[in-house]
Amino acid sequence: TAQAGKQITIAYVTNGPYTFWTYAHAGCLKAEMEFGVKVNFFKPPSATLEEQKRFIETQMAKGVDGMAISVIDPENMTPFINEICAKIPVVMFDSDAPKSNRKAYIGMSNYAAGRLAGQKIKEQLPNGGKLVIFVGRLDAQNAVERRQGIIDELQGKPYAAQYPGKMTPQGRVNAGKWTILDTRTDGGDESRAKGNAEDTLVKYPDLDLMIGLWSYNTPAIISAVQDAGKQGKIKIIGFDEEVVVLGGIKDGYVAGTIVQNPYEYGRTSIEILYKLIKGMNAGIPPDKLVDVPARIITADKVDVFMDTLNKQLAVGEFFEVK
Amino acid sequence: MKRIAGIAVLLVVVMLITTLIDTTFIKGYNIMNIMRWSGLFGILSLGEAFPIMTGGIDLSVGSIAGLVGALSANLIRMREMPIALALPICLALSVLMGFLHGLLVTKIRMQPFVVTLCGLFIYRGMARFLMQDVTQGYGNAFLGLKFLAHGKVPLAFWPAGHAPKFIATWSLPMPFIILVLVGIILAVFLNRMVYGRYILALGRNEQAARFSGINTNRMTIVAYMISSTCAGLAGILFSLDLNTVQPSTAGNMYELYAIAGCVVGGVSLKGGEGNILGVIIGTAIVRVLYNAINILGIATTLEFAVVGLVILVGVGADEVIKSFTARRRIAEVRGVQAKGGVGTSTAA
Amino acid sequence: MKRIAGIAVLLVVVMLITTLIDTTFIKGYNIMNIMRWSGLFGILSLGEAFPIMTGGIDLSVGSIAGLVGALSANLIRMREMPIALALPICLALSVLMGFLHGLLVTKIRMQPFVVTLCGLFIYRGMARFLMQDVTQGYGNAFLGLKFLAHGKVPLAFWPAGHAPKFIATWSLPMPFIILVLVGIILAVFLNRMVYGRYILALGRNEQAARFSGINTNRMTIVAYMISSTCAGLAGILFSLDLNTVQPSTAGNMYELYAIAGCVVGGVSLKGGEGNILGVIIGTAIVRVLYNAINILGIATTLEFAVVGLVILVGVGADEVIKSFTARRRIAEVRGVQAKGGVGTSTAA
Amino acid sequence: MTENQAAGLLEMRGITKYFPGIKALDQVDFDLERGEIQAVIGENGAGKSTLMKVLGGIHLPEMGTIRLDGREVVIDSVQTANKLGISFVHQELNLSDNLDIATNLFLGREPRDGFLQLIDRKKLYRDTEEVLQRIDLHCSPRLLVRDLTIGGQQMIEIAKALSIAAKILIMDEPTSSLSCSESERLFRVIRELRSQGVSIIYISHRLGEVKEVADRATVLRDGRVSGHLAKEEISQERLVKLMVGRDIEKFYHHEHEASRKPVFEVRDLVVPEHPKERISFTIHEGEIVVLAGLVGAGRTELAHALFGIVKPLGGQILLDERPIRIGSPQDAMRAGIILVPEDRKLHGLIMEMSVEANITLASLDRYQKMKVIRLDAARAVAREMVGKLDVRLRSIDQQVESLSGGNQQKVVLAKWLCLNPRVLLLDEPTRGIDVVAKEEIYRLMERLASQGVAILAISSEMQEVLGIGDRILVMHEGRICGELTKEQSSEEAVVHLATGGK
Ligand SMILES: Nc1ncnc2c1ncn2[C@@H]1O[C@H](COP(=O)(O)OP(=O)(O)OP(=O)(O)O)[C@@H](O)[C@H]1O
Ligand SMILES: Nc1ncnc2c1ncn2[C@@H]1O[C@H](COP(=O)(O)OP(=O)(O)OP(=O)(O)O)[C@@H](O)[C@H]1O
Ligand SMILES: [Mg+2]
Ligand SMILES: [Mg+2]
Repeated sequence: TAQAGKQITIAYVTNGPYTFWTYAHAGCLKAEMEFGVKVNFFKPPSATLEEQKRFIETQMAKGVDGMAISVIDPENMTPFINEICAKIPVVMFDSDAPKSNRKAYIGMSNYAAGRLAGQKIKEQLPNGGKLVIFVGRLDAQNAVERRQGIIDELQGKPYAAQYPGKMTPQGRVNAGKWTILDTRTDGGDESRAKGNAEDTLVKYPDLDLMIGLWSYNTPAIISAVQDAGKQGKIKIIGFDEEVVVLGGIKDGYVAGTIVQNPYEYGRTSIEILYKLIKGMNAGIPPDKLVDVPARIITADKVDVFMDTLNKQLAVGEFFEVK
Repeated sequence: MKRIAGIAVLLVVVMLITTLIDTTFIKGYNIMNIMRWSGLFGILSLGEAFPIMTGGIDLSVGSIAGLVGALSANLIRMREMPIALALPICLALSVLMGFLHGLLVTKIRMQPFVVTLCGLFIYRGMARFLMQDVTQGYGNAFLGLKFLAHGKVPLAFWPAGHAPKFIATWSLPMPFIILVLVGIILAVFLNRMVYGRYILALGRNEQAARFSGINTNRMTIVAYMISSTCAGLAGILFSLDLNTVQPSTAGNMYELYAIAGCVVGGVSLKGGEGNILGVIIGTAIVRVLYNAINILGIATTLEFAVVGLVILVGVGADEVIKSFTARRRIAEVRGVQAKGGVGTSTAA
Repeated sequence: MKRIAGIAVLLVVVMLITTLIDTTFIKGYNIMNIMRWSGLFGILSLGEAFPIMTGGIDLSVGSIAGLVGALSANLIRMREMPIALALPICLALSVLMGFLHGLLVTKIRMQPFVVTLCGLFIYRGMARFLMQDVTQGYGNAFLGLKFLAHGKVPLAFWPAGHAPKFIATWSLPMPFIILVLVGIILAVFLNRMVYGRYILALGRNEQAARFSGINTNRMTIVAYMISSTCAGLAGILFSLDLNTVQPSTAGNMYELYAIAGCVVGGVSLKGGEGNILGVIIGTAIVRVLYNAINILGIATTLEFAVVGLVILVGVGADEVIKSFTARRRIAEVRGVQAKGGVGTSTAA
Repeated sequence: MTENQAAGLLEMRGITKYFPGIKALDQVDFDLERGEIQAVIGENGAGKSTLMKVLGGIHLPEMGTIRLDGREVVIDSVQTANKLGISFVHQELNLSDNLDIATNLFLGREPRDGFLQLIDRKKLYRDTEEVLQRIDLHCSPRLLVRDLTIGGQQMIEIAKALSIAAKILIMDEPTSSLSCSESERLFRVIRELRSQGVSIIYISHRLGEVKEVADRATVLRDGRVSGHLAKEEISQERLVKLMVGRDIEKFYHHEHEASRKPVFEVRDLVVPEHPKERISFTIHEGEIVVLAGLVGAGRTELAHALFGIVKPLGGQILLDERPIRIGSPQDAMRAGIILVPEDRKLHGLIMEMSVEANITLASLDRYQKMKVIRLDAARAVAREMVGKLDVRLRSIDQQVESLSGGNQQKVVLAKWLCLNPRVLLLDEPTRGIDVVAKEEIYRLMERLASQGVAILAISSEMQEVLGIGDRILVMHEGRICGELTKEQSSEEAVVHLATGGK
């Protein structure tokens, strides 16, 4: 707890150097102004746990008053997180560690976002069809959850808000009318992402739908589909708010993209932490889950959405979305 | 020449095997994709070959490609700079980076590995800082510029839809054409002009080259400039092709691919040895491998292992064959002697 | 020795500046963290130093650390293998990998860069394939084992909460102690036993060493085995400390950090030069830098740039100083010669 | 040739060795007795080094047997050779120059003690000092080898071989970088060794030395033994006849008139290694000046300064009476000043490149049009130079590495002599070259001189010093301490000046 007069400092620890977090950063800046706190914002340069851990340790050394974490490996990191929870209030956002002593989780699980994507697939391919999933790495928690959400939705498993913890092995997955032919990973390399998309188009000429789980995957898919002259013939669904994807939605060859609300992840996390530190009522529900729902952006919503994004970014000195 | 024949055989074998298992491999569209990727990565490898030939190395090419690619998109789209200004600026920046590497290597006598390793870190940091970690791209516009990365050449000369069928399926992607042009220029530079010999000589023995009146410092700097310029050019093409450049990851590990292309293509990491065609074929092998892995549906988890193994076996076999041919030549001499041929062999 | 003094000064300067700006830097907890990280990365760097001293390089250490770390967690937690069996298996695997590298380098005469580059790819692929891309860890259990990575030593001898205050804030983390032990062993090996001289001799002039009757092949193989064993050991410690091993990323780029530690620590990439203490200090500098960047709140986007720049300046300054002292040494040598000794000069 | 020897120490029979494309040794028989110094003589490329490398376990012969003490042995590695008591001073230097003298001397056989077999450093340095004493070297065993000149390094190599208690000591041109006083020291030690029963194989192109030390000589020609000579039979004429198969008439004739027009003048030059000394001298048109001195006298250093390799600290250089600035080898070459360096491995050749590429490397600018090489012209020049200097090779595309030491040296000369210089600086130009080829090279130098070129030749070989120059400059510890005209010159006079006598 902070003494009166001293400025409250909060560490905000994301899980990688992605554009996505720029919006969260903007949200943090907004909260900084709103509550007069200071936010130490961190993006692990190569998205590794080692970097995340290193930063958390230094922040502890500096003596921050609260911390928000998007945890890279929830299960195994729980002991480490509990060490911190013992000293200061901790909330999770984007990626939760449910078994830890964190005060709250802000966000919607990636699993739920995956289910949302699954629904969109069903809607796009009502008579069934073949699809391929593209992602950077399958040992990243958000990738596992999103993919599992899609599979469970297509296989018609009962709805759950949280990742049940069992990953369907890679390779071909049958789900009734729908078949996931493969899950191709690229290790975070955009050129491999595009290569994978291209090669998939060659390998499966009768493919119906491609879905990219990480932000750069969908632009890569779009680029490959355009090169092959298959716009419109192959349906595309994406995640996150990449400019090219939003453009594709506008132009009609991308069915939709599932977006979370990173800006709110930032703002709300700081707000809750601020209130916890000040001993105020933070309004955390009993199940500790603060819902910031994921949405699917389709052609009808895309303009409004882009507008909102730009307003959010106006808080910091970030680039505009064009 | 034997060296090139060797890896050409390797390339053909990999392609043949893949085709036999799955004929979609030789579809025009697929081959064209491979050629485009070979073009993009080939330009990187060609540049990389020059510092290696001087006995150095350039670990920064991936970061340079990332930085310059991100910057070009940023200048053109975000800052709305005219293309005719933005591209020269980006290329000039690339040249400058190589120049700095060369200066540090020659004047301060720092080891190339260290200089370019620091470059790898610094340019990555610059890219991230300048772009604030925000993904860069050209959006849906700039189709003319994107022709550099997406264009298919014979096709471009026909009105839309009127190209003959065989051209439609087999036309040449622009990056490949750019690779061939860069390759020809560098091949003339390396094989026909005095500079090539200077670079090869100093790569083997810098002192001896200096004693021969070669301005070894200048040649070394030139080699690093070639490398960084090619990296910058490739970076721009990559950014046009992919249309998304994540400052934190774009070009990550590309230096390893560039070096792998060189190594498979017969550029010796000890310096003083290398040829352009080999590097192009070497790059193509790596690209074909990646493509084949996808076409054959091999698990992506195994991807790296397959690529590493093929390179290892390819280069290793070459090494073994080399010592074999040396032995064969001895055997030949013995054969001649046995037949009572030439008595002595030292005479000029 | 002068060399070590130089980088020790660099280390102290960086620490001093950081402390002056923000005193949290010298808090016991922070220093202990730095020591733990220095321990983990230092073990990698120490191993890496040996192939470099033979004039080679080992690019595979990061992948080995990733593979072995993932494997140890997998065997112990998932497959419930007894620790006393799993750890020896993991270490044996590490030793074997180095042995293979050494064999390829010496018997097939492949270039170390190529062999270990392929290793980098292959082991990464193996890790991903064997773990099926599933993140590995030890969960909440295995606290005894985790002591190797988390333990703080003088503290461990007191009943919980009863340690004197100064020990509670300054105790030594286990990885650092392990580093010191490994360092002592390797220092004896390098400086006091004949093998170190053999490695340094062959690193500079392999033929000369061979003509002196040294089994250069065996010594080279040993160097690669030291490197891979240290990498495996570090991998296990990393996995215990982080408690999370992502097969596709764990250990990525660590080879660069290992090499950077060596280079800053005065190991020449040309081979034949290096010392243990320097490598440890070199690693510590890199770790302190990373810590300082966070403590000082420098934008993480700039992190890489800062680290790259400091290494560049540090090594560059050293190079400049070296050429100064070289001139001084000539003067000293001249003194000897004046007494009517053998001809002396400095290599240009 | 294959007399049945009684219990000789070493018998090599029918040794045949092939290299890719060449038969380097053809049925060579070689015998060595206990306690003898046997010379092995032959033209460049005759196979001397190869034969020794077979004995030293570096090359495995395709055919032939080796018997040591009557027992047949297979020498398949350097270690085996060492175990059999064979030690080897190679034609090329083989030291790890990053380590100190003591470590190099005892590399592979360090004194160790204790449970961990740690190096006994005290003993190491004490033993080293003893060894250095033995050949009159007075320097710290802790000096790094890279701080020694080539001559110094060669002395260390020799010291190393001498310190091994060997049965057979092979010395492949040990004196090629040594001046006469160092050579004398060496001879003293090997005579001493002989009296202790060590057998020594001695390879040299300095036939005077051979006559002085050898008990017997074996002559090789084109990979075959062409004859043996007993001590009394050894004479320059007979050796040469066996080497080349014909008589050679005359050596060291030198008769031409130098003009008095100064071409190259050095005034008060200060080189970094000897900052207190000032060097001045003049070379006239068509004059050959020899620069003599002991190992480490500073001659190479001076040549490097004149060629722009090292920056002088002060002084002036005049060409055709106009001052010029030489900041780099390019400057020097532009002015027409050329240096043929001493160290062929380090400064002279790119070992892995072809003979053609090496010969044309320094003159490439002449065979280019818009920087594009005219290959035919380059190759023609390379062929011409190979013919002129009688380089023994298979083709000009052969790697220099696979030439014999002497032929490599000829390539070094060919590389620079095709440049038509105004001033020619030669640093030990005939190092490792056989007598016959030397003669050719002297002729070439004379021809150049008569065309008006000013030549400065650094040499350590007394016969050469006395034979080829119009004038002799003698250096000692970085200073030119004397000048001798042709008439004044004598061995005694040179040695007197070189050792610092006034
Ligand atoms: N490694 C090698 N590869 C190919 N050919 C070689 C090799 N070493 C020597 N030779 C050839 O073998 C022949 C004999 O060479 P060797 O070195 O034994 O001559 P040498 O008598 O020592 O001459 P020199 O007096 O010039 O040293 C030469 O024709 C040389 O070109
Ligand atoms: N191993 C070597 N590496 C580099 N340079 C060397 C080496 N040996 C000698 N030199 C050069 O030789 C110069 C010193 O030689 P110096 O002029 O003192 O001797 P010298 O009279 O030529 O005697 P020597 O016959 O021993 O060469 C140095 O400046 C150096 O450039
Ligand atoms: Mg020889
Ligand atoms: Mg000399």
